[in-house]
Amino acid sequence: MLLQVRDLKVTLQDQGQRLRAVRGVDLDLAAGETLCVVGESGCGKSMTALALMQLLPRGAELSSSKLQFDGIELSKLSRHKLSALRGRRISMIFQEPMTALNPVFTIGDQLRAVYRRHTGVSSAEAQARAIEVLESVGLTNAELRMKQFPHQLSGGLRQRVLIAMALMCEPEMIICDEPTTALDATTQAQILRILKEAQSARKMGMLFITHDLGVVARIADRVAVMYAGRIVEHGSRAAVLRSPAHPYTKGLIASVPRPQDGGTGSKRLASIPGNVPAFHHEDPRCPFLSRCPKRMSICTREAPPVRQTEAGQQVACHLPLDAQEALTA
Amino acid sequence: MLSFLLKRATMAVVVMVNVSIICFVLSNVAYDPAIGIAGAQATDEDLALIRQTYGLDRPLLVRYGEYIGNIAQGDFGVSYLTKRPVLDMIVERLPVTALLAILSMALALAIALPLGSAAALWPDTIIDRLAQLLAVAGQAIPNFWAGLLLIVLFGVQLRWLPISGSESVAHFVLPSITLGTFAMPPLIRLIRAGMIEVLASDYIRTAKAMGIRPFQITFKYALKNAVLPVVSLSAVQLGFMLGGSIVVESIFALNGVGYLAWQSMSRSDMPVIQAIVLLISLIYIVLTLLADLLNAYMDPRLRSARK
Amino acid sequence: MTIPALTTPSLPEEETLTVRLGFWRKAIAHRTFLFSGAILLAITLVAIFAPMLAPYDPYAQNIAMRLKPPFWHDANVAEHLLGTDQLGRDYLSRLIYGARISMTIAIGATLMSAIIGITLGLVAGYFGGWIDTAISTIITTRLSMPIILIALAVVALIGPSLQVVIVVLGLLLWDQFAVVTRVATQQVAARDYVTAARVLGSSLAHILFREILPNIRAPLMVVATVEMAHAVLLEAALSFLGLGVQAPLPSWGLMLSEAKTSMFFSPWLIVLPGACLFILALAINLVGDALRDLTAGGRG
Amino acid sequence: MMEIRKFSRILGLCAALGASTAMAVPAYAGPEDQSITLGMGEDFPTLDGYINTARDGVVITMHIYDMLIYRNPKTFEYEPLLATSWERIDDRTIEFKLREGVTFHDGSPLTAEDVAFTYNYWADPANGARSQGSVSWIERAEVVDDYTVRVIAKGAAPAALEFVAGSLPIYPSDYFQSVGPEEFGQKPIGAGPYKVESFGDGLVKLVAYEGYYEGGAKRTPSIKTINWRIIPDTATRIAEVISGGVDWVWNIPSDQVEQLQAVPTLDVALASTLRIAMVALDAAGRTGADNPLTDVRVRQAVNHAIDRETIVANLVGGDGEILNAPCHPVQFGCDQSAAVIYEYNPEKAKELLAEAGYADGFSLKLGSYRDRSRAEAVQSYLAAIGINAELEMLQASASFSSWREGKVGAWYGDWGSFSLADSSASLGTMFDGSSNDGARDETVIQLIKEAGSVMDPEERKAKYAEAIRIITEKAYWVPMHTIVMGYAYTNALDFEPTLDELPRFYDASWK
Amino acid sequence: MSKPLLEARSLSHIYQLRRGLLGKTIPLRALNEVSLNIGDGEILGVVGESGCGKSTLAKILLGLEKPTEGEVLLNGRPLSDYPRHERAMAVQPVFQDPYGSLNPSMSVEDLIALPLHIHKIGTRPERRQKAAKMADQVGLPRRTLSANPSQLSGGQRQRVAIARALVAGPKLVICDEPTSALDVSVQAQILNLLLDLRAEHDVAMLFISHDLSVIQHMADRMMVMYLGRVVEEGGTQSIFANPDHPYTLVLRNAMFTPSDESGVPDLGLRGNFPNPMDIPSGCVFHPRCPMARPECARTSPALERRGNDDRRSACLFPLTAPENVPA
Repeated sequence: MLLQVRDLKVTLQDQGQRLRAVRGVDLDLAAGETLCVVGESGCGKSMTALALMQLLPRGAELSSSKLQFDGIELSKLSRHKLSALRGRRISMIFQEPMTALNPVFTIGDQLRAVYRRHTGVSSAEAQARAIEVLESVGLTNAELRMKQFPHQLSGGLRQRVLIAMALMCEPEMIICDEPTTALDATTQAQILRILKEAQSARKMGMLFITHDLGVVARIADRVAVMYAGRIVEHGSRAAVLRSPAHPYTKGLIASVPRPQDGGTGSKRLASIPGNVPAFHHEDPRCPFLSRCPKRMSICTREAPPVRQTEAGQQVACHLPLDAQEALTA
Repeated sequence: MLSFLLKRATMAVVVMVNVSIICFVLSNVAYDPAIGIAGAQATDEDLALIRQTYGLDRPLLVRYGEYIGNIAQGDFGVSYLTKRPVLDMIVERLPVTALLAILSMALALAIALPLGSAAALWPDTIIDRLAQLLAVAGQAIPNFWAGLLLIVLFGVQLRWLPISGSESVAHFVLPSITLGTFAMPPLIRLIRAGMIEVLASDYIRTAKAMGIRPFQITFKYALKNAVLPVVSLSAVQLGFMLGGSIVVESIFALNGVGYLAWQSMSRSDMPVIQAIVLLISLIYIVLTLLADLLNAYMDPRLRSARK
Repeated sequence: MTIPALTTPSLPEEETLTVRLGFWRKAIAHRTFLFSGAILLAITLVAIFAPMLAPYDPYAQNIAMRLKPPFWHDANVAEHLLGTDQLGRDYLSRLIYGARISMTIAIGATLMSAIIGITLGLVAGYFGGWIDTAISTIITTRLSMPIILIALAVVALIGPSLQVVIVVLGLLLWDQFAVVTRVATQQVAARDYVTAARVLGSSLAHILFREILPNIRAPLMVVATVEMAHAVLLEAALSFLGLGVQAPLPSWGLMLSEAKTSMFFSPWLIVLPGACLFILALAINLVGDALRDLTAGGRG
Repeated sequence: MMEIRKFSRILGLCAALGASTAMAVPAYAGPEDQSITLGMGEDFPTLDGYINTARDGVVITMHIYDMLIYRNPKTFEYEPLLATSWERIDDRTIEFKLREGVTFHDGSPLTAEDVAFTYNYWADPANGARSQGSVSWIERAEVVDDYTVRVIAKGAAPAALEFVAGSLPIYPSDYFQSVGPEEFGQKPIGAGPYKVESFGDGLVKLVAYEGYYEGGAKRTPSIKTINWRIIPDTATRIAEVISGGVDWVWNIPSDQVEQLQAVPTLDVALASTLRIAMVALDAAGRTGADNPLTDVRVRQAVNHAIDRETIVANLVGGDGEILNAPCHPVQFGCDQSAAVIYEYNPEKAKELLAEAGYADGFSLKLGSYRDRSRAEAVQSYLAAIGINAELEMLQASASFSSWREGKVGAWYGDWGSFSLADSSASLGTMFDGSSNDGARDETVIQLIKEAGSVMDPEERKAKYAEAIRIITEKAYWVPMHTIVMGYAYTNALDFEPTLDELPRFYDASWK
Repeated sequence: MSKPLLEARSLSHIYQLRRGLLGKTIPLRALNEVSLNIGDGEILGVVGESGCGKSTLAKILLGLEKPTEGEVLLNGRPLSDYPRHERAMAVQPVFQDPYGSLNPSMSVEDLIALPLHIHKIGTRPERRQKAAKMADQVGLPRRTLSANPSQLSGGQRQRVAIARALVAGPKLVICDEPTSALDVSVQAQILNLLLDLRAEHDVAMLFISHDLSVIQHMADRMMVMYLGRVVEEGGTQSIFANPDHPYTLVLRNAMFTPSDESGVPDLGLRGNFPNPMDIPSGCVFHPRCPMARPECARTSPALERRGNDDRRSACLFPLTAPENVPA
């Protein structure tokens, strides 16, 4: 198992109050496998990713019973060892390509610097390596691109450069925090192809954070649905998408506009009323309690048990498993 | 890049014309130059004679045209008092003021750069508190009061430093400390805010995610971005200090342009005053232009995409 | 295990409203704001009630009682707490009346420069194009001319007095207002709610004063405090150079200038007025900094 | 890595700044190399003795140039200097026998031709001698032989010798004509004990002239170099003398002199001088034909309003004394008893004002320079009777010209009479109808003209007494007090202040 | 179809960008002969990627900018000769960014009543009452009326924006990416709301979005835009069933929905997004078009009916043409 995370908790300073962004998350990722963590804004998915890389903002507290990458306990690593690991064995790319590259240095400078930091080779060798990786992510005339500055490239091109930067040292795992959210649909498709090809070529583990269920359907091997700091359901893609068990997952899938086979019939989407709560205190109960149409009195008293469904996914909900039926629109 | 230069150059010319108009009005309309030229024992006939010979009765526009013509050839007129060409008087004293401004600026930067950056690197620590306090206090200290206190303390009681005159560098220590406290606060504030903003930026987070060493992140990746705005602010501050030198030079009896301005002020020696104002405005414009050039050079976004 | 109260109400329809602390509720909790605000308030009160507070008439001379030291010196005089100046006038009374002069100038000059600067900034920021270029040229012209030099030249010509100093500073300190307003107006004018107002066909006045101005109040408050402190120090500098407020008015800057010759043996004569200037300017600057925090860098 | 280099460059700069403080020994040596540094107040546009007639100008002229005769500061008797002897041929002519072997600083010999050229050149008003009074009496000067020269006055010139001794330095004719007046003022050549090594940037460097002749009234100087530093700001000058930056300062306000006494390294002196202080009033109406001061009752009210005893006792100090006549008692013809005396009586002052129609007072501009405390004291006495005086404190020359240009209604100034012990230099120059004269009273002007052109001393005294009576009766002035000159200098210096307010550094020496 | 509510006739718009020496200007053609018409109560969808000119179109239809060529007719009369307030009453906007579309210094009630206040419709109490009614219709709880926008969630703010747009009873609402900045679950609420309001107030909508699935869900008819041109236009369902223009096909393939788990498709798009400054010759899409043929580079196809029903497309070789449909 490439990555094992048990009971990950992240608490942020929010105007003097302690906001609990991540409230006990377990994750597993095997080499060559793509795990998608899906959830709406404010559910703590990005915080989870940043916690793995220990890049939390100032004032944030991290705690976990296990945070192991290839057997190494990440939370115990020294600053120096951690920075040696980042970019070499675990890489990360972010959502906003427009601001993710240093505006006053050329693409070449920034790529070479990452490679030389981890391998210590000469800049000529680093240059060759950079061009090789840039071409592998679909960048034509890589030589010219190396001399250019970030502001001279489009959003799609910059994201390709960032992917190249992440792949410079052939990492074993790559964390992608909504890399295509800010891009157009067509560019998104191209970027996702590059990522999948790169992953299969290198047997890389990929932790892919997104809010778009459509993307999950296309690239995920396994899916974890996150809500208000907790994973409410996780399992294989087919299981979670085709036979969602948790009411939130059902509601989420139902609210995505999708091609209606019929005419302009009942176009109403099933929507989940209310909005996402913020948790400032420990609360082991089901996070979806305040908005769940299927709420029972037990939900308001006890933490939901984690159970496995026939389709094979784990779900944290008090609802009896056999009472599943598709949530009608 | 060229069109940017052209645009700034036209702006500079227009500004200089405005300044010259204001100076002309100041020295010819709000004040009767005839009295200035005639001096003490002028009788009314003398004044009329002078207005005649100097053509002061011609329409304003003609006189302004002539005034600009003279300035173009470097003739800034003659001082009412010493009857010497104003330009020579100013040029004689420029080195003193220039040295004072540069030393004060160096002092301000020498404190603001390290302190500002440190305050950003270790927020909410003692250094951060100190930096903010220094910025706020520095802005609140009346610099002429500071000058007097420095004279009493270092000049008279401790006798470490000479009090007035401009012979050796030592004579410039107290004045540049006084003028330096004038320029330092905005610099500290800007560097601290700039550094904080840069350190919280996405590209710094990318660098950390890629494992770049913290030292290189701070001094190479972050500093180069944070320093950009400091360049233009320093140019502006240097320009302001030329104005601020008036107070400091009169306290420390430094025979600079500022002190000359103050002396001419009390004697209403208008040609000198207007020449000094013109000169300081010109220096300010040139400095800001240079700062823009330096910025454009250092910041690739400006260098290529300059509209 | 007891289950802590839910942070969110139980009924789904109940939509939470994030509690918005009023500006003043947040301000009270801000330590520096309280501290510096109190000092500023105290100085303002002293300025307003100067006649009641001052033990003596600040202009009354008593040449026999010259240069008496303040209470902490051994040779002090009981009836003059802070001693007397070169002409035997009570120093405490003069300092108290000095507060009145400094506050009048600070508020007067800042008000004037605010009106000029904000109008220019609004017009330049909203209309852009050649109007913006023209106003920017005016701003640059003002910035290129050193304030002290121009103030001195104008005062030297018109003749120094309190009113002249206020008008001159008012006409010279508007540049920061214009620059900040212009940039803020440009940012706010690009926001959708201004576009929506324009689509509605609302009048220019409505857009400028109802859509834009209320939303750039925060940065302007910060600039106002900085310029107020600037005005206080500038008046003192002008008076120190003899071209500001004229004798026998007790402006702190003038008192400093008058005490210059006897500063070696009666140092309190320059320490006290200077300290008052410093405290007033510091208090105003600290209020400015606090405002900057409270309005989250002027966006709040 | 460019940033690191820039960083170190800045740090290097402030290290240099710090290091330079260590070698902060003042640039000027003191007793070791027989040099002295003076902290003087007035700025010199030129070193030409005929143009630079302000107080400091007269002092420096005495060091750079020599006159024909020398007035002894204690006895006020005339002693030989460039001229070994002189005699009055008739009412209008004086013949001087010159000393032989005297050379100018450039080595050229001083002959009768130089003396004649100098007198004839400056006698012509067109050449712009600053104080016309000192030269207007000269008709012409003739060379009798190489070492004899005759000076012919336009009329009887009783005070001629005063002017010859005090205000007429002798210039080298060839050098003066070759460089022209402006250039001469910047690089002067004289025959005095010191020659000018450099002049500019707020410093005049004088070096003792080795070829200075013996036997004249001026001793060969024991102090070899004078660093004449111009520091206009009084506070800075005081700071410099306390900190040892300069060795000698004067023009120190009296209350500071008392406190400077406490400084162990300094000697102080409050020496009385020929200088008289007054509040001149614009009786002639130069600031506006109908201004209140044109009314004699208003002027008398002003006289009654000011408490001169308190001001003298507290703000003048030393042996300063009250004056009732517009001249210094020591000066010939200055009869204080002829003056009408106004005692301090604010009530009477208010009555007079009401009588003149100014019951609720009026406002005027009060110009002043030397001592701010005294000026503010007068301001508040005037305020007490309803006169709102707007005080305009300026530098000496600026304040003096604003009185002459009629910009101020009242001027609390002072007048040193070029240290000449004759009323013609005080009464004569302040009421002669020139721009100094705020009254322009025809009878007074006539009286003064006559007193200045008659030889008989008794007759001159009578005329001056009559002038004093009219001036004080019409209250053209408020004669205030004599000025006491405050000196402060390092106690290692042997220096004696003189009544004529002309410090002689060639007489001073290091102990 | 009766006279269309809004008709735009071959709108073109050129921005003059100042560039190069002495401010020589280069024309940027943002819109190129775009025509459209919207009937009463009809929702016309406009879809296209960033830089395709859809926002410029919105600005012109809202009357914020005058088109360089072409004209906009409202109920047959040119927009330009409507008096300002009359035009304002007819056409209202809903913008994308919930945080930028509401004046933070106003209360929700004042915001909703703003159009009435600006045009002095009714007395103050009447306006408040109308605003309250409108707030109910958009599903805002009563106590939010006195709240300040900063206290509301993204979804609630868009409801306020919609209420403001409808309070004056406009005939047409131009929605520029109204739900792009919202989470999927909140987006669903807003889309449902818009559909309900369309039915209730019979108000027409121009619905602009880059998300094809939203357009498919909302629009009766739709237009696909590329580089300032309309490349395909017609009934939404028929275009979705079998698109004519290759770009529409690429867009549909790039639309990912949870029900389709067929992996990441190769769109076959060549090169990158063209530089709007130098427009490719012939059909503007030809350099990137997977089905491009030599003629495409030469002739630029007009937007016209090419084959079946009321669809128009701008492609020489429309996909539904007989020779293209495999047997």
